[in-house]
Amino acid sequence: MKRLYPLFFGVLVFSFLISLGSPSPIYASSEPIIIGIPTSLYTPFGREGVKAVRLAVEEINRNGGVLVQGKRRPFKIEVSDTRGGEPGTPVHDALMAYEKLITEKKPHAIVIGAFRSEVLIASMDLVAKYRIPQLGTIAQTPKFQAKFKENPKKYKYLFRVTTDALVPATYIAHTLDLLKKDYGLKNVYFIYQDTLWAKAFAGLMRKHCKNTGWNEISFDGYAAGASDFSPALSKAKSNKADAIAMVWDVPLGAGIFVKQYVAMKVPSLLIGFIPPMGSPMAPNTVGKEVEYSITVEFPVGASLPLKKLPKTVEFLKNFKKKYGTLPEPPATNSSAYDAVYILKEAIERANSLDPDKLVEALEKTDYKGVSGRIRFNENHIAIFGEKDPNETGVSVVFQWQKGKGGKLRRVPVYPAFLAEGKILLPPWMKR
Amino acid sequence: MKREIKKTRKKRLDRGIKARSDTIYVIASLRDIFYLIMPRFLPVLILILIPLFLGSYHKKVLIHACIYGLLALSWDFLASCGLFSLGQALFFGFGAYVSGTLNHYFHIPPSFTIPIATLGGGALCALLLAPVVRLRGVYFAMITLILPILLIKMIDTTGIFGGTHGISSLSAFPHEYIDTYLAIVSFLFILFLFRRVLNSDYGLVLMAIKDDDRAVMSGGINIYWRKIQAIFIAGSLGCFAGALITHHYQFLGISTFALDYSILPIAAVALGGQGTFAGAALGSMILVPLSESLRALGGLRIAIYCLILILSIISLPEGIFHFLSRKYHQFETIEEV
Amino acid sequence: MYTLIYGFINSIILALYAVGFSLTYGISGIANFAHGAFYILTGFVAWNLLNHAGLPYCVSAILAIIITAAFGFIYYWILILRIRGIALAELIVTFASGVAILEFLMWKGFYGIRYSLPLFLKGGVEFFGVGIDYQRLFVILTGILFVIALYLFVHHTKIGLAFRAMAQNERTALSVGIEYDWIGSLSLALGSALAAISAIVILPLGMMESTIGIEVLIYALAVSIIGGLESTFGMIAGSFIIGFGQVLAARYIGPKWMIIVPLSAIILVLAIRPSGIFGKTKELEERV
Amino acid sequence: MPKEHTDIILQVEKLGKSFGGVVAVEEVSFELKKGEFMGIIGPNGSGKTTLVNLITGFVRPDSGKVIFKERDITGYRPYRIVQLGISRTFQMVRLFYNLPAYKNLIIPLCSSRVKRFVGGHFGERDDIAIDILDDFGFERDSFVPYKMAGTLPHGYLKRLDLAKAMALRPEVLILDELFSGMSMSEVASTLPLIEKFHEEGLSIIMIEHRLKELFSVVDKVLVLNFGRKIAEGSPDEVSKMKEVREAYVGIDVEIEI
Repeated sequence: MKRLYPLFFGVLVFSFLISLGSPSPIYASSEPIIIGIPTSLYTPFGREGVKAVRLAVEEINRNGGVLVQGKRRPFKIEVSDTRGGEPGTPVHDALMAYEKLITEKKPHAIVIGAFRSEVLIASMDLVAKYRIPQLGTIAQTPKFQAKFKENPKKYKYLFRVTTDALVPATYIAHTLDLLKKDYGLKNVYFIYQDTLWAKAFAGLMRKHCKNTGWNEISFDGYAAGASDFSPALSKAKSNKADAIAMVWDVPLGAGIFVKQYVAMKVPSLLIGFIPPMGSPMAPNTVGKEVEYSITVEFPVGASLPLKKLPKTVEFLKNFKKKYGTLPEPPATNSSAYDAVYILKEAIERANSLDPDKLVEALEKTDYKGVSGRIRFNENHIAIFGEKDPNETGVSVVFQWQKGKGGKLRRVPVYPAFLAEGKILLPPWMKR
Repeated sequence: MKREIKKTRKKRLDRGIKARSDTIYVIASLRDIFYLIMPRFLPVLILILIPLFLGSYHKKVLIHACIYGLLALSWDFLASCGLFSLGQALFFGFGAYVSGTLNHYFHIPPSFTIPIATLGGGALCALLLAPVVRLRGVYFAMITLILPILLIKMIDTTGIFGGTHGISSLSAFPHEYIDTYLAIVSFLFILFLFRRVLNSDYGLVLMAIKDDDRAVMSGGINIYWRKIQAIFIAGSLGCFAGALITHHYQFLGISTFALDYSILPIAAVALGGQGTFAGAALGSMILVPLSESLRALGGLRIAIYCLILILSIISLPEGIFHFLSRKYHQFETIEEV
Repeated sequence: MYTLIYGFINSIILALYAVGFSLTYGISGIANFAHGAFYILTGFVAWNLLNHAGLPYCVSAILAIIITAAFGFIYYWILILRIRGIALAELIVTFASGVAILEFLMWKGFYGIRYSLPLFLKGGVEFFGVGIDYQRLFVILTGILFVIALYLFVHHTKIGLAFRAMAQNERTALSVGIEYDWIGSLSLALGSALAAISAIVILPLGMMESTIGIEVLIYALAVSIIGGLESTFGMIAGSFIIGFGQVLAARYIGPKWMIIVPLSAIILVLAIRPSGIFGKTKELEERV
Repeated sequence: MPKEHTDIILQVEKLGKSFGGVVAVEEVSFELKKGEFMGIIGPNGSGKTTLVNLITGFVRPDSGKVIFKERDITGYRPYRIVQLGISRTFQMVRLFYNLPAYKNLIIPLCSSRVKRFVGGHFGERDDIAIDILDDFGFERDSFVPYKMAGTLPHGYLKRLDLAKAMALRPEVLILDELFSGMSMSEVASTLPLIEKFHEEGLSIIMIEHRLKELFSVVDKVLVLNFGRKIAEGSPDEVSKMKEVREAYVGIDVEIEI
């Protein structure tokens, strides 16, 4: 036992040292412009997002930083982990992390923000209280708008650079139209992760399909933590679903689903928002069966370089150069990347760091970034559409197809102005 | 010729003042009074005064310290009658949900929801765990560990009580200081109350149950009933903490059942020392600010509590409090043998 | 038919979760709350061996199992030994170390699509129109083998008998010269080995993530609570109750209600028979 | 008819218990009249202690009945039985060694049974405890009652255990080898106490190896061997029985009393 005393006190001392190690709050706000990133580093969203922000900040600093009141000031990043990975971790803890970051690091602005919707909702009051502009890029819950509408003056500091769930849903819906038109598929089975945004996503697809004469087999919500999809898959199989439209962002469940889908040899086309299918390394993790599966990526530039949007190619090239790998979906890192530039421009336009001035400038944002042209609507949400990347932010739908030499690659198929190929129907579905 | 080997050993003696002040019930001098009062009075004074000098963030830290302190106390109370729980989060969550839902669906003000949550929640816990008291410690631990996690999953999947998103914008306390002082005062009150109970006959019986249940039974005492009472008391304490935090953050979510609320109190008790409630209190007062200052480590924090927990159990089983009180009451001399 | 097959698979998986835990407890009375952590740790080790050390799959899998077993063994000698017999301390130390491992993995970012073990064998077969992949067949096979092997081991090998003696009555076992710590550490090693094997068989079905550790632990506990600790048969029964219950619930009430099954089952069992359906009441009740 | 029933206080019918196939107690039945002093003797492992455990509820019987004052108390939990008025001492004393001697009595004094006799409000119990201990040779003015139980000699511990049992004001007192490990003088000082209780009308069951002391006080003796009752009767007739002697020393010799 005695031998352990030094070890024990060692740990205590060590931890105290770390606590001392964290820089003192007062002087932090002098020279550089602080960007606070309170998010869950545990998830790809957070991890990849932070990487993207780093990239942007380095570029900006390399080019002389931000011009404000005649001075060129660099950006500085302060990350703090809210560990909001899974529902198990306390929201209070996340809020404490938020508040500690705000009060001690004194950031001029926050990017990326919370991962879990409830943390976002709970943190809105906090952000409003401390009057710090926040450019969120992850959490997407309809409740955000709802709460924002309650009191726009109070919550004016909150912006969201990325799209809400409904836009990509329309993308999928229209892709389904193509399938119907070109190949005459008619039975669709909906399965979604039982969270608000995913439900809204799926609901929109469902509505669209009703109107366009698809024949709905079923509309099932699964718990985000579900670990067995055999019920759904067998249902789809027995009812001869042509397409399985799925919305799921938690890698765990999605991965299990995909693997089971492959294993049970379900003769239906997978379509929807399914990160494991969208990921660049899908052929390794899932297997060659990813071929023909169709996934939407929002916003563009998350992980798929698009020839028709050079910016995405460039961004992902730099990203790969810096970090060795492409970003790992599900992530909205192009938005995070844009967010920094939007912030820069806003600061320069406002020519001050005063929150209220900054907010006014942000509201006037009109920026052509990786994810398209970003402007905010009256709810401070970036406007996304599917017409023209020079008008709004855009997303992309792509399909895994065999390229030359039998190598699987992701081919953009929708919308037309991004498409590099046509949707192919798997041979085992031809009739 | 044989060699002389000098052996030494540590010898501990009570300080004269200690001996005086606990055997003779006449306080001899002002010094004695201070000797007796200070260890109790000083922390109280500090805790009462400190919020006046703190910013809102550090005030929150203090509140958390008190909340975890309350949980640690309730854990220690259970442990003192041989019930080892791994799920203070169960109590915490019950309290949070009772008060939160009452407030949200029936618009009852906090001044009522908190007492209701305290008693009702406690009763609920007692009812739920009553069957387990007949089983050995590990069973109780298993059940208390598993229930909160299952409840998280249930609310998460079925979406009752606001589901994953929880319920936000509950009614708050009228003034910022109220919840701070509510936390602090209740924490101190419970601390001294429990220490008092421990010395009373009731406490004696509880401790005896932990030592040797058969002997207690042969003393004609219904140990199961006593244990259920203990669960009720500890449970309502945990529920109180939960209700308090819910109204403090005006937010209710499944995370109130989170594992943190189970592990931290235990860590606090292990650090401070089990059996004397002061240990639990001290532990939480050390551990929570420490953990806040460890945020730089991000997710690794919890891992570090666990490390502290394990090491303190193995290397310092008696806990810091015993250690300090020994230093306070006794002096050591090295004597030859 | 579907329900039958998948209920069966589901139950076997649960049984695999629980077997290591209940075995360790049955032998040495150590409730190893780090069980789930060991389980997922195996996955982590295997993945690293596979993708970073670049070993072939089977090698890394076997290595991972061995490493985990060794870990369990050492874990006993380093930690448990010091607090053996103090119920409270055992409880807290195992639990805390489990959480520590999980949080550490989480901190290492053990989450996401990257982390998944390949299937042993792609594809699957059809049983009465219900598709089952080979992996799940493997799972079933392992589960059945475990039960048989354990039975033989415990009843027909010297050390197995020693284990049983230990489980029956520690004092007597000591007096006939069975080393207490030796058996304890072996039991822990065996428990973690079982956890590891289950992990290697089950994890390829999906992605890996550190929170699975807790998932495994609670299911192991739920099974033992419902079936009754210390009785292998009870454990199996418990896992079948939950397993089929979940599949039925998913099928007829709706997928989101699966989780209600273990919860309500536990509460029911507590109300009716606290020591579990097949629990040996005499041993578990307060020694009246 | 009813008259006889009323003066039978404890009745044991065909009580049986076996541990994993080993029969510990088999079909033992006896009756204890009010104010009667019964002794139970038998060689080691003849199931005496098990019988006590069965009666006091510490072990659940497989078969048979225990009837206390015309009330079937079979399978009651120990504390219920104690509360009804059967209290016992242990062969291996069960005390709280890290408490002062008198604090050990607080626990029985907290029992709901005692509340009926003495109020025992807060603080009062200490005085009551010390009063009781005074009768058991822990002089109130000496340090003895305040010493840690762990530091007391064995004889005192046995008496403390007895005091614990008596603090409950029982109607039936069961003494499980009270004298084992006591010195002659200690026995000599304790025996009168028990006789006093007996004269006060307390019915007592006493398990003992020291036949001499036992036979000198009891009204009737029950002899167990291999869990079976082999004899019952007054001391002198029992001591003459053949099988009893065989049971004790294996051969037929005179047990001198």
